Amino acid sequence: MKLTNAFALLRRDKLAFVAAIYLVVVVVLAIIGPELFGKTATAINLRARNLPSFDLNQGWEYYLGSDSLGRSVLARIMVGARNTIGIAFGSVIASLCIGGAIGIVAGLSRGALGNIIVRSVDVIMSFPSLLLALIVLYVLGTDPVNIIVVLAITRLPVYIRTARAEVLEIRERAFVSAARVMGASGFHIAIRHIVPLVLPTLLIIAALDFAYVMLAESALSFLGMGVQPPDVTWGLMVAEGRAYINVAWWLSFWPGLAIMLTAIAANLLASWFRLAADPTLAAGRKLADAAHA
Amino acid sequence: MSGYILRRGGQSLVALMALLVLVFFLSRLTGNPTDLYMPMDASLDQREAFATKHGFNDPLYVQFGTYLVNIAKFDFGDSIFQGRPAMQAALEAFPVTLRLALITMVLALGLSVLIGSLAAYRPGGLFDRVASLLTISSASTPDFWLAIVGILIFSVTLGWLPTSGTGTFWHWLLPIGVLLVRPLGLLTQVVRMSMISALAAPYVKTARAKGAPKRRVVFVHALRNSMLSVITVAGDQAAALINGAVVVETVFGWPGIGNLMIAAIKQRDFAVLQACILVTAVAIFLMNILIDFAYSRLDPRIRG
Amino acid sequence: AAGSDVTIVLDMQPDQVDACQASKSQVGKVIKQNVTETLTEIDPATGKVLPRLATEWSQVDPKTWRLKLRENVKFHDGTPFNGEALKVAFARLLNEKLDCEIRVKYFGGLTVDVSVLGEHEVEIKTNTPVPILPTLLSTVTVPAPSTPHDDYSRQPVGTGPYTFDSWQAGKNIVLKRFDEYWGDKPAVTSATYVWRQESTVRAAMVASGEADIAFNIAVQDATDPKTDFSYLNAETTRLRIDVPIVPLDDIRVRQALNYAIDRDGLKGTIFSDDVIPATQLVVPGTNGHNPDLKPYAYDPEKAKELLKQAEAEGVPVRKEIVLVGRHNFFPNSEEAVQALQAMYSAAGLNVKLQMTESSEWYDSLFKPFAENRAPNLFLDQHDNTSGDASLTIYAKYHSKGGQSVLNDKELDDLIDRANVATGEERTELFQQAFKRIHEDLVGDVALFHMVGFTRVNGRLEFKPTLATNGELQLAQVKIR
Amino acid sequence: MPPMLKQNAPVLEIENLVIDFQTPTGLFQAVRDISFRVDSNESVAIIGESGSGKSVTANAVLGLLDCPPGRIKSGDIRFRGKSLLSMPLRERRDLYGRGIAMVFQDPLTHLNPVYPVGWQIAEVCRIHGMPRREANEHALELMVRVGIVDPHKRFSAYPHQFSGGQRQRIMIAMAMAMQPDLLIADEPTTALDVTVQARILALLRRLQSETGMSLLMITHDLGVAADIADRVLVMQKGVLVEHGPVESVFRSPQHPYTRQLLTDRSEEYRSKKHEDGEMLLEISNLDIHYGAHHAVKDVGFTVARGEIVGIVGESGSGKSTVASTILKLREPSSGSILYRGKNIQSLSGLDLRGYKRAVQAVFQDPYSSLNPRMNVFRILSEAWTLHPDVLPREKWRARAEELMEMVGLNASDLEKFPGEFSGGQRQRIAIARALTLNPEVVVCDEAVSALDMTIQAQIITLLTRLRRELGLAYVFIAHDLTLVEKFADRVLVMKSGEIVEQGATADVFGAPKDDYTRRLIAASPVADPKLQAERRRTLQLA
Ligand SMILES: Nc1ncnc2c1ncn2[C@@H]1O[C@H](COP(=O)(O)OP(=O)(O)OP(=O)(O)O)[C@@H](O)[C@H]1O
Ligand SMILES: Nc1ncnc2c1ncn2[C@@H]1O[C@H](COP(=O)(O)OP(=O)(O)OP(=O)(O)O)[C@@H](O)[C@H]1O
Ligand SMILES: [Mg+2]
Ligand SMILES: [Mg+2]
Repeated sequence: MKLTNAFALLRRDKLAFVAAIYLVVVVVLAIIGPELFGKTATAINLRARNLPSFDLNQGWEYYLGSDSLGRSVLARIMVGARNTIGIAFGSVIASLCIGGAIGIVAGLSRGALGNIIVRSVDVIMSFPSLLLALIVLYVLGTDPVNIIVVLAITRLPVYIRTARAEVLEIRERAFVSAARVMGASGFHIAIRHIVPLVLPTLLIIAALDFAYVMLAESALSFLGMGVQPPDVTWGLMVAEGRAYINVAWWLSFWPGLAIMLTAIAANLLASWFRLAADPTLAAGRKLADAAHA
Repeated sequence: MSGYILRRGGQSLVALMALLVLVFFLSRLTGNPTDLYMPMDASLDQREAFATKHGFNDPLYVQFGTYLVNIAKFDFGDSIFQGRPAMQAALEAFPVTLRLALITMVLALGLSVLIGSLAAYRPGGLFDRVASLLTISSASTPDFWLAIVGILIFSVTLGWLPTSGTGTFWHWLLPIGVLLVRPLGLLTQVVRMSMISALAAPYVKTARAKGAPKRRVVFVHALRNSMLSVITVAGDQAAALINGAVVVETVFGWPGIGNLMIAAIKQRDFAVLQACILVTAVAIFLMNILIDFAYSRLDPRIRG
Repeated sequence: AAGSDVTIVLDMQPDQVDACQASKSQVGKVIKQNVTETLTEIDPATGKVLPRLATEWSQVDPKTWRLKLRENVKFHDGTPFNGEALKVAFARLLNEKLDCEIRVKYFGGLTVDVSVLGEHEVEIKTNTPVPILPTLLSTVTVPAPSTPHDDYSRQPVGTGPYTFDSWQAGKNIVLKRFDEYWGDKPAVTSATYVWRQESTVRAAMVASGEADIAFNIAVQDATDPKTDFSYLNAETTRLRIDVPIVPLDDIRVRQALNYAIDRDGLKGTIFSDDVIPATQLVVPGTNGHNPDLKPYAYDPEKAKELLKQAEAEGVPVRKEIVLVGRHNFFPNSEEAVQALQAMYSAAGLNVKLQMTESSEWYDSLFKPFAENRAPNLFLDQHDNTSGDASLTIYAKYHSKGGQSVLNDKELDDLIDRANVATGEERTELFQQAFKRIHEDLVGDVALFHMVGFTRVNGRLEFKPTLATNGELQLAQVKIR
Repeated sequence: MPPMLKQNAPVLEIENLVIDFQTPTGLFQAVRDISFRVDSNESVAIIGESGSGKSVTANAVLGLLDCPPGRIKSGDIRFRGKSLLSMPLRERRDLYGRGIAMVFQDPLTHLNPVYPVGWQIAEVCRIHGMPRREANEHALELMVRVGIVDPHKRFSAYPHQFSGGQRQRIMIAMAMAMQPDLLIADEPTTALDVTVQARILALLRRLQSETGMSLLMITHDLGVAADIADRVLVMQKGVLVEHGPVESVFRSPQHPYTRQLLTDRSEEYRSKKHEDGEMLLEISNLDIHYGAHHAVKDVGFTVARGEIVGIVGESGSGKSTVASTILKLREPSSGSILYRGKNIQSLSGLDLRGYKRAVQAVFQDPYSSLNPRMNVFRILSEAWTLHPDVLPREKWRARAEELMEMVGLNASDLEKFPGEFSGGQRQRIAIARALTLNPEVVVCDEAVSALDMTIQAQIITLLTRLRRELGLAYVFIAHDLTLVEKFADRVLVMKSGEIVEQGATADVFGAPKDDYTRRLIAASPVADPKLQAERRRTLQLA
C-alpha cells in the first residue's frame, strides 16, 4: 500500500479523515502538552474551585471549568493526554504484538506447545486484574509504565485466542499448502501468509481495546490502584470527578468525552485501515476469498 | 469424546494448580495483613505475636506446604478479618456475581447479534452508522461514571428505580444496564465485523440462490460462521464479569465476589483471596471448556 | 423505611459483628450499645465517664478496682447479667485465641483478674496500675455467657435495647427492639443496616427516601443543610515530619513547613467549613488536650525567610522531600495532599508527592524505618475516642513509640510521668508534652480536627456527636 | 431454432445485457451487450474463453453480482416473460431455488462449511415449504441420485470431508432439489470423473424429460456440450460471438474463435519422452488413512525424469490424497516415497530444500490456493524469496512477466489481486507459480480442468515444451480422459483408493484390462454431437 494512495483513500472517507485529524491533535498534545500546559494544569487555586464550564471571564484555561483544587480542566485534559495515550497505546500495542505472536504460534503448532499456551491463557484469564495491578504496583511502584504492563497482561488472552482461532482456519487453506510445498518454513508462513490475514481482525479488536484499556485504567484509579496523582490521565480525572458529579458534572464529563472521542476515532480509523490494508476490499470489492480473509 | 473431556479436565486441573501457586506466591509479595488488621496503636510485640500466630513469619515454602496440606483436606483456611472459613464467604458471594454475569452475557450476546447482524447487512448504511456510533460510545463510557449518573437520574431525579441494593426486579435494572454497555458495545462491533466477512462469502450466494429469505441468510448461514470470533470475545467479557463486576458491585452494593475479592486484596486476607480465585477460576475454566465445545459444535473443521 | 423502622447506610460492610470487635467503627455502629452494652460510657460533650452496665466504681488500691453492676438486666437469651457473666465476658475478651481488637487496643500487656464479690459486685485486679480503668471500661462490651469462647460470633447476644435479628451476608443486618430491655423503651422498633461504598450513593439513598441515616457523606455531597449534619469525628489529620533526616532535622525548615500551609484556604474548600485547625493530635475534651496552643499562621514570607536562613547555614533545603499520601484515606485526601504539595512548592520547597496503598502506608508508619530513606512528610490521621491522651502520645511521640520519629529526653520524661499520674497532674503533664511537641520540637504539621457528615432523613430526630464515629445509639433516635 | 420442440415458450430471455466492473484501473466491461434465450425443456451450453463473462452472466440472472463493484448497466433479464430486474425482491426470492436454481463453479467455498451437507440440501426444500422430515428424505434420495455412496452416513458429514467431485455432486443435488424450471449450471462436471459425469448428465437429461426443465450450462468441455446441449453459445471477451444449434456450430463453426476452439490439437500435445530418464520418484506400498477411513490402499508407481504420469479415476478415489503425500503435506500411514533413491520422509537440510525446489504443485481448487492479500507479483516472487539462489532479485520482475505471458496472462496483471480474476485465470497464475523454481516434477491436480479449450491447449503446449526443453516430469491428475490420452506417457487408473490398472497410455486406452477402465473410457464424451449421441446410446444399451 503506497502512502499517497493511503492518504487519498483517507481523504475520500470523510469520517475517517476527521478521526485522523482528531487523533493527530491528541498525539501532538501528548507530545507537547505537558511542556506547554504543565504549569497551568498544576496551578492550584483554592479560590477558583469548581468553576463551571463555558465561562470565559476567568480566561481561556477555565473554559471547561476548574476542578476541586481550582485547576483548569482544559489544561489538565491536554496534559493528561500524554499519559492516557501513552498507557493506552503502549498496552494495546504490547498485548497486540505479544498476544498476536503467541496466538499465531499456538495456532501453527500441532504439538503440546499449543495446548500449553491455551491452558496458560486460562490461567491469565482467571488471574484477577486487580490483584495483578496491586502486585505490580506494590513490587514495582506506581509508574505509568507499570500500569502498561498490568493492562497489557490482562488483555493478552483475547489476542492469543483470536489469533489462534483465525490461524486454525487459515492454515488449512490451499495457499498455505502451496507455500509449504515450496519449502516455506513455519516462520515464513506466519509472516507472509498468516499475519496479513490475521492482522485486520486483531486491529479491529485493538481499536476496541483502545477504549477498553483507557477505561480499565480509569477503573483502576477508581479502586485506587491506577495512576496516582500528581500524574494525571483522563481516566484518573473521571475517577476523581465522579465524587463531584452532583455538584460539578464537568469534572468527569470532559475527560470522559475525550476518552469516548478517542475511542470512536480509533475505531473509525481501524475500519478505514482494514479497507486500506486489504487490496481486495480497497476497491470496494468483496469477492469470495477476499471476504473470507 | 469422554477421552477428550478427561484429557481436557486433566490439563485444566494442572493449569488450576499453576494458578493457585502463582496467586499464593505473588500475593505474598504485597506484604501481610498484620498492620492492616491490628489497630494502629498496637505495640510492636502485639504485631509480632499476631504475625507469628497466623504463620506470616514462617518461610514461604512452609506456608505453602501448610496451604497444600489443608487444601487436600478441603480446608481453604479462615478469613482473618471475618473470622470464618474463607470458602464459605466466597461461595456465599459467588452466586450473586454469577447471576449478574449470566444475565448480562445473555442479554449482551442476544442484543449484539441482533444489532451487529443488522448493521452488517448494509455496511455503511444509516442503521450501521448509528448503531456503530452508539455501541462504540457505549463501549467507551466508564461504568462507574455511568452507574452514578444512572442513580442520580433514575433514582434521585426521576424516582423510577431504587438507587441500589438487591431485592426486587427493579433493583436489577440499573446494575444490569450499566454492566451491559461495555460487552454490548464490544460484541456488537465484533459481530458486525465478522458478519460483514461472512456475508461476503460464496456460500451466502448459494443460500441466496436457494431463495432463502434475508433473515435466514443472515441468522442461519452467515451468523454461525461468524460466531467463532464472537464467542472468543464473549468469553473474555464473561471472564471479566465472573472475575467480579467490581465497579458495579461496589456502587450498587451488591454482595458479589468482585467486592469480596477486592476487599481481600486490599486487606491481604489471603485465605479469602485464594478461595475467591479458586471459585472464579473453576468457573472460568469450565466456561472455557464450554467455549471450546461450542467452537467444535459451531465449526466442524475444528472437530477432531 | 417507614414508620418506626429505620434504614441506616454505612460506607462499608462490617467484617464481623462480634462483641469483642465493637471498638472497630463499622462494628460499633451496628452493635455497640444497641446489641451489646459497655460497662461505662463517655459523655461525648464533656468527656466524663458515665455509668452503663456498671453503676458505681471505686479504686481500692492502684491495681484494684471495685465495680457495682446494674441489677435486673437480662441478656437477650434470658440469662441474667451478673458478676459471673462479666467474668466470662472478660475471659473471652482477653482470650489469646481470638484477635479481639478491644484486647489489643486497650488491654495490651495487661492481665485482668475478675473476682466475683456478689451477684452484682466484682473486683478487678490488674498487673500494673491503670489509673484510667473506668475510661477503659467504656470499651468493654459484655456478650452473653453463651457466646462461644474460642470462636467469633456472627449472632451476637447482649443486654442492649436491640436484638441481633439477622445478617444476610453482603446484603443487610437487621436489629429488632428488645422488649425486656432494662432501660427506656426506644422509639425505633427495628433497624436495617446496609452499606454502600460511594458517598454519592449513600447521600442519594436518603434523598430518595430509601434510607434514613447515611454516614460519612463527602463534603461535596453534603449539600442540604436541613438534612446533612457535621460532627467532629475524633479524627485528627497531621503531617508527621521525618525529623531525623536532613534537611528536616533543622528546626527552621520544620517551622517553615508549618508556616507555609494556608489552613484557612483549605478549610471550607477541600476540607469542610466545620473542621477545626489543630495544634495537637487529640481533640478538645480529651484529657490532656492543651487549649493554649496556637495554630501556626499562614505566613509564606516567614516560611521563605526561615528557609533562606537555613540555606545560608548550609542546610540543603532544596533537597527533594517526599510527601507520602494514602489512597482513599479520608474524603478528598487526594486533593488535600496535592494542595499541600502545591503550597510547599510555592514556598520554595522541593516536595514530591507519593501516593501509597494502605499496606505500603503502614510500612512507612511503623518502626523500623528504612535507614537510607528520603526525608518525608507523612500524612497521618489519628483518632482517640478513649477520652485520654495517653493512648495517643506514647505511640506517636515517645522515643520508644512504634510510630514515633522523635527522640527527645525531656519529652520522654514528661510522657512517662504522665502515664502513671492521675487527676490534675496527669492532665498538666500531657499538656506540657503537647506544648513541647508543638512549639519546641515542631514534630509535625498539625492540620485539622476532622468532621464527618451524616445525612439524616427529615422524619428522624438525630444529631450526630463525637461518639457517632464509633457507635450509633438507636435508642437516641427519635421519630418526628 | 430447434425444430423438435413442440411449444418453445422462452423460459429465460436475456436482452442486450451489459455488465460493468469498477476496478482500480478503471471501468471494466465484463459482459458487452449479449442477448439470448433459453426455451422450456431446452438445453443451452455456453462455451468460451475463460474470463469471458460466463459466470458473471449466470450470476446476474440470480441477482448475485457483487454490487459494487459490479453493475448491470443496461439490458434486461426476463424469466417467463417477467423482468427479473424490476421484480420485487420477495417475488424473486420465491423463484430462486424453485423456478431457477444454480450450480456454482466452485463447490468448496459455495458450500457452507459449518452445516452438514444433508442439511444444506434439505434446506432448499424447507425454504420452499416442505416439512423437515420430508425434506430430509428427499435430500437422501437426491444424494443417492447424484451417486454419493452410503448416503445415510454421509448425510451428516460436512463439506470439508468430501472430495472435490463429491462436493460438486452435493451442489448439483441441491440445485435439483425443487425440480426447477431452469437450472443454471456453471461448470457442474469439471471436478467429476467421467463415469460420474456421465451419470450426472444422464440424470439432468432425465430430469429434463420428466419435468420439462430447461438447462443453461456453462462448460469448458466440448464433449459435455456436445453431449447435452441443444444449442450452444460461444463467448469471448464478454461478447457472444456465435450461437446456434449444437450440430451446426460444431460442424461448421463461423467465428474464428469457435473454429480455434474446436481444432483438434492432439499433435501439439505429443512430444517424445526422454528415453534415458533417470528415476525421480519411486512410490511404493502407500497406505493413507483419514481416521478410520482407508483412503489410499497400497499404491505404487514411479516417475522418471521427463515422464508424464497421468492419474485418472473415480472421484474420491484418493488421487488428491496421493498428490498431497508426494508433496509432503501429509504423512502416509505406511509405504515409502523415494526421491532420487532417498526416502522423502527422512530428508533434511539441503536435501529437503532441494526436494522442495524440485517438486512443485498446482492444486485442484484455484480459489483458495492463492493468498487473497498478495498481488500476483508477490505470489510469484514468493518462491524466489524462499530460494534466493534461483534468481537474483533484479531479474524477478522480468521473469514474472515472462511467466505470465507463458500462461497466457498479461504482464500488467502482475499488480492485480486474485479476487480480480476468473477461475481459469487464477489457475493459470497457480501454474505460473509452480514454474517459478524450475522444478523437476510438477504435480498437477486437475490443473487444467477449469480452463477453456484454447487456454488448456496453450497450457498443455507450454507443459510439453517445458518437458522437452527442461526434462520436466508431471504427475497429471485429470478427469478428462481425452486429454490424458493425448498427453500422458503412462496412466494409472484409480478406484476406491486402489490402482486398478497402470501402464503405457496407449496400452491402457487401447486395450483396457480392467472393467472399470473400460467403463471409464466408454463414458468419456467426445466433442462431436452426432458421435456422442451414438456412444451414449450404446452405453445405455450395455
Ligand atoms: N468482482 C470482480 N471484480 C473485478 N472483475 C471481475 C469480478 N468478477 C469477475 N470479474 C472479471 O470479469 C470477467 C469475467 O469473469 P467470469 O467469472 O464471468 O469469467 P468466466 O467466463 O466464468 O471464466 P472461467 O471460465 O474462467 O470461470 C473476468 O475477466 C474477471 O476478471
Ligand atoms: N479431511 C478428510 N476427512 C475425511 N475424509 C476425507 C478427507 N479428505 C478426503 N477424504 C476422503 O478421502 C477420499 C479421497 O479423497 P481425495 O480428495 O483424495 O479424492 P480424489 O481422488 O482427489 O477425488 P476428486 O477427483 O473428486 O477430487 C474421499 O472419499 C474423501 O471423502
Ligand atoms: Mg466462471
Ligand atoms: Mg481431488
